Amino acid sequence: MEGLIASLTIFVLAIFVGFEVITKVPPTLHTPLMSGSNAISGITLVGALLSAGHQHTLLTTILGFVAVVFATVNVVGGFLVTHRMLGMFQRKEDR
Amino acid sequence: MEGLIASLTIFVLAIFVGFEVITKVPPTLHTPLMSGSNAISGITLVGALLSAGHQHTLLTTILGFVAVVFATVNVVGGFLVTHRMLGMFQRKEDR
Amino acid sequence: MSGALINLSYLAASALFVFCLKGLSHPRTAVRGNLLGALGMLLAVAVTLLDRQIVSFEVIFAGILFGSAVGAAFAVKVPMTAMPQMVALFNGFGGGASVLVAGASFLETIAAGSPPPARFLVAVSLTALIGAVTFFGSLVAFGKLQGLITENAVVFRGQQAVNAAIGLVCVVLGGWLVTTPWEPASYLALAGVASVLGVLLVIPIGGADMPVVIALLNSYSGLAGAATGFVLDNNVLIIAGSLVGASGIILTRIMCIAMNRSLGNVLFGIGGTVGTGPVPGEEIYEGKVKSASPEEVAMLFDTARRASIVPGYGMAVSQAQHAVRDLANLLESRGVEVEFAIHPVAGRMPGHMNVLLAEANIPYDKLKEMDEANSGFAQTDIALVIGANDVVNPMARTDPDGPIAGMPILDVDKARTVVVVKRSLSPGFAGIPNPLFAAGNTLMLFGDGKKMILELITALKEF
Amino acid sequence: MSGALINLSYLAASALFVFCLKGLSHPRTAVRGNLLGALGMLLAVAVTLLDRQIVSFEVIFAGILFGSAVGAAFAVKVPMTAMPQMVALFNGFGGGASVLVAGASFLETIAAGSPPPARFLVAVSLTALIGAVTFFGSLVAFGKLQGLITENAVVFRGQQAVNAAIGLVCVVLGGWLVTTPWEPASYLALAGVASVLGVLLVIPIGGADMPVVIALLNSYSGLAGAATGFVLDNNVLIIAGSLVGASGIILTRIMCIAMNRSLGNVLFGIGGTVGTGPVPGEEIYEGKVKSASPEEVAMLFDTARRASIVPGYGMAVSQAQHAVRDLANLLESRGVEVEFAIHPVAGRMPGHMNVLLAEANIPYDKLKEMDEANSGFAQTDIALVIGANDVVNPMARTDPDGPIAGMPILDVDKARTVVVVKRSLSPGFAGIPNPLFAAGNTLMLFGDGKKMILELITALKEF
Ligand SMILES: NC(=O)c1ccc[n+]([C@@H]2O[C@H](COP(=O)([O-])OP(=O)(O)OC[C@H]3O[C@@H](n4cnc5c(N)ncnc54)[C@H](OP(=O)(O)O)[C@@H]3O)[C@@H](O)[C@H]2O)c1
Ligand SMILES: NC(=O)c1ccc[n+]([C@@H]2O[C@H](COP(=O)([O-])OP(=O)(O)OC[C@H]3O[C@@H](n4cnc5c(N)ncnc54)[C@H](OP(=O)(O)O)[C@@H]3O)[C@@H](O)[C@H]2O)c1
Repeated sequence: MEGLIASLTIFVLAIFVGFEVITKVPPTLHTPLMSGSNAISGITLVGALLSAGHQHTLLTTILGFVAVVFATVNVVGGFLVTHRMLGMFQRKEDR
Repeated sequence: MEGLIASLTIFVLAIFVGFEVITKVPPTLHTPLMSGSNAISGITLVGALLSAGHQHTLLTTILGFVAVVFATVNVVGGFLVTHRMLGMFQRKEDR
Repeated sequence: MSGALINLSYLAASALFVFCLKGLSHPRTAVRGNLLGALGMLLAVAVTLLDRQIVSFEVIFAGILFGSAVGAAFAVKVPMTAMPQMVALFNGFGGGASVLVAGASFLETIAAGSPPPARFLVAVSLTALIGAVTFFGSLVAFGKLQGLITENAVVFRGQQAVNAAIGLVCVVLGGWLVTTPWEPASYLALAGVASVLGVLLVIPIGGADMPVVIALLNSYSGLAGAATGFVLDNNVLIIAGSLVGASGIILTRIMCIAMNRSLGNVLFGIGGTVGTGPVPGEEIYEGKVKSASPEEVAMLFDTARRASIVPGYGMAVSQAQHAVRDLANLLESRGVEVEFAIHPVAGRMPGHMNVLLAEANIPYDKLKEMDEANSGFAQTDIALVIGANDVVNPMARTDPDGPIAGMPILDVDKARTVVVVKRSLSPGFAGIPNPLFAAGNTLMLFGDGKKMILELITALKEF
Repeated sequence: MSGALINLSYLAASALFVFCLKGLSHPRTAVRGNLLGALGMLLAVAVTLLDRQIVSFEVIFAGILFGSAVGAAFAVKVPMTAMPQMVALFNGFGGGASVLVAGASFLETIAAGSPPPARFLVAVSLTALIGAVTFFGSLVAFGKLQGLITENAVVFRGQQAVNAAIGLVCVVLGGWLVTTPWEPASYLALAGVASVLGVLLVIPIGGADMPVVIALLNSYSGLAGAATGFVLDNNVLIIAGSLVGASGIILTRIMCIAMNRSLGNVLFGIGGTVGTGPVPGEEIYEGKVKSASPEEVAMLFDTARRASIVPGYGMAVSQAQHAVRDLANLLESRGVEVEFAIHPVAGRMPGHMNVLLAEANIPYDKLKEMDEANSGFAQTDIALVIGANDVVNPMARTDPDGPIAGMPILDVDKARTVVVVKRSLSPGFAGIPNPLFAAGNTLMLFGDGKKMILELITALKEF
């Protein structure tokens, strides 16, 4: 139970942080924000690893494998695409 | 150990929230902010209660008592004084 | 102790994610922010891998390699104009991952025999539900935006009722899973039904509303991640999940406000009926539409002192951003003051136009947001509308019960002359005619956006 | 389960604290915010009390009653002008409480016999250290501001060295406490030495720098609270503590920036030497100072179209805010445009002037911040400086190595005429003469702030 409460507390605080930080993002960067935060959501990869790790049955291994693939696509793809987009804004900076 | 990490996580997140929220406070309200946040720091009262609670020895009881008094002064005084200050700004609102 | 070390790294990763989002608050710091985010992810993953010296290490590794390859391929290939569906796709993968994760750990726990705690089961069913809805919802959204399935809203009578019913079934199945944890079928059933729900929830929504849906699904996948975190009792999952959840919800609100529609309305209201083919606008256009040639428009520009360019979804479709950049530079070299007026929901996702114009190297101080732009139109000689329609549709002000009623628009009609570049008189996403095209000071330049801009440039050069 | 309920209430309380601070981001929401904070505190305390049906319940209750009485009495009595020392005092109590808490729980644990975990001991010693420093530091700050002990900096040679040594001793004692937990003396020793440190750290700092010190100590007490939270493994303590810690640090930075001094410099640099009696300004003032009577000043105002009032610490000392309000209203009734120019560090704590003027019911849109005010002085006929000195001292611009060198100031000297109300030519907190008083366009109106303003009003009414 204790553990759950701690998790809950962390959840609430994280929500606060999220709202405060994200409301500061200007419209110009909303698309990168969308893909970027999306990439972050790929954190489920860690979950995937943790559970693929134990591998009791073949089934769970397969599930784990597919999960890892999916999550990695999300992460790598997300951050790369965001980087591409931001790169464009960046070039603007320099000129 | 686990517990400590959780506490640490909560600490870090709370610091983030604090910075984000407080940087939004306008200069006009810095004095109330000071006294208000000070009142919040009186939360040690809870700590005081928790430890005064068990009372093994007379000494700890006394310590606990004094702690409670101190903390309560901080809390009640802080919030009241802040309220007084803010009340003034409020009146401004209405006119 | 190693355990503590790992958790510390998770904490560091979480902090990095926060800094990532903080970085996105300004173009100057954005790139660094994004890198920090990636770093955090790398840290979290690496630590997790180190944490588990395990048989299936190869499996995991194979998975990561394969996934990275696919992800990178997508990311490098996708044209800027296809961002919305790209995000949708990635988002779907995220959701999918969490369903599988929850499933795997559920199967394991029951395989281990020990009766799992209720909290675990609740979180598992939540993850299954949200994850599956996200996965299939996102795929449908992707399909619609990519044109694999009809952009149009697929609506049938009693749709809401059906969805409600299915939702109920999901709840029941969830209850079953929690109460009879030794029954793997329960999980499969739940995930399956949730998938159906995901599809049904999104098909009734018109293609142009997809961005809202995506943002929403994005926040779902975040929440799914957080739920997974509760399952595995893992803080970095909880934190990252909540951050994503928050951002998704905020973006959704922003879009809805910019379109002046309630979220409910987007999800199962008018949102369903828009885009279902153009409403005949004969009586409005009837003989009032003046069409012009690139040469005539070029002549206009020759005398103009101040021009403002209003891009819309059409610019994205026709990939006209580079041509537009050249036009702008040419005009400025002729001493015409040029600025870009960006409507918050121009295009198909928030900041869509900004990204395209940034791609074309247009300095972002030239991009004016709606309010600033509107205050300038009165002093503008030519408002050049490129593939925008709804965001410049005066009906938003005049017709109180149209689909875009009350949506704040760019008042291009205040400019001395309005030039609209589009291929036909067919409506935009809202599916309504646009009186602007018939206005006295409007000239239509019919044709593909990019083609027309290029012809305009050549025409200008000819003087 | 009850345990969970309690923790949930703690979570709710934490959320309420966050909303409290969010509320403070605008005067309109501030009062509600503060109430939410109080509510959160009430919740946390009530829950804790319910949690423990215990013998010493009466003791606790007595403590709370007594404490509330004292706190309320202070809060209602204190004049707005005494805010800084009030905050200092309360802050001290907070710190004191946490020392005692940590002490009590330390004694209990060792009384219980079970060897406490290292983490507990570390946190305990941290709490003892920070708490004691906060307690005595704040008391000294209070004493200085209240005038119970000399406002001046008490400096002796090798001070830093001594402090450093004592700090070292604290660390050693902390180590002792952690390594030999069965020894109560260790705690007493640590707390004792820390107290000495607290005193020594603050006495070398000049009275006018106290606000910085208070803000800093405030953040310490927050951190002490957080540390207590680590000791008792209590989240609401950790969260509230960190919030306070953050706010204190931010306020400190703001003040230092506004005074253009580094924190280090405030804590043990020039900070020590300022306020140590006036530097003779003869050569500057020599025969150049023009003194005026209220009547003459009244005449000036009669022809003025735009006046700006610059309040400073002196207004607080002389409680002149209500008189100033009346003056402003009178002038406006005569068609003079009046505004107030507020320097960020005017007075003795951030926002000090704002609070006083708010107390006098001056609408806050009349209060201009420095930059806005400075852009206006050139068009100002009369700048009326009331008990301000350093914040209008041109030396900040001219003399590159004076104590306030580079501190951004209010450029009142740009106004057509400057009227300075103060009792003498004695310097302000920075202890340096002010060329402004000898400037060609400056008139001195010598006397107590309130008295002079009232005479000015009567003089004005006489025409
Ligand atoms: N940005 C967001 O986040 C977001 C989210 C959800 C919904 N929406 C909605 O999307 C709409 C965006 O408004 P908008 O004005 O940007 O776009 P729009 O109203 O959808 O109109 C786009 C116009 O571009 C024209 N077009 C299409 N392809 C073209 C091409 N190759 N060359 C030239 N013109 C072309 C089309 O007319 P022709 O077919 O005649 O060429 C169409 O009328 C708004 O209604 C908004 O509510 C936006
Ligand atoms: N606000 C903050 O947060 C903060 C924090 C730390 C330090 N400080 C420092 O405090 C200073 C504030 O500047 P300031 O100009 O407001 O105040 P100041 O420079 O301290 O000058 C106050 C002036 O008020 C006059 N005065 C005192 N009592 C008076 C009375 N009863 N009637 C009329 N005049 C009276 C004094 O001159 P007479 O004795 O001749 O009357 C004194 O010169 C700055 O140097 C700032 O750095 C402020």
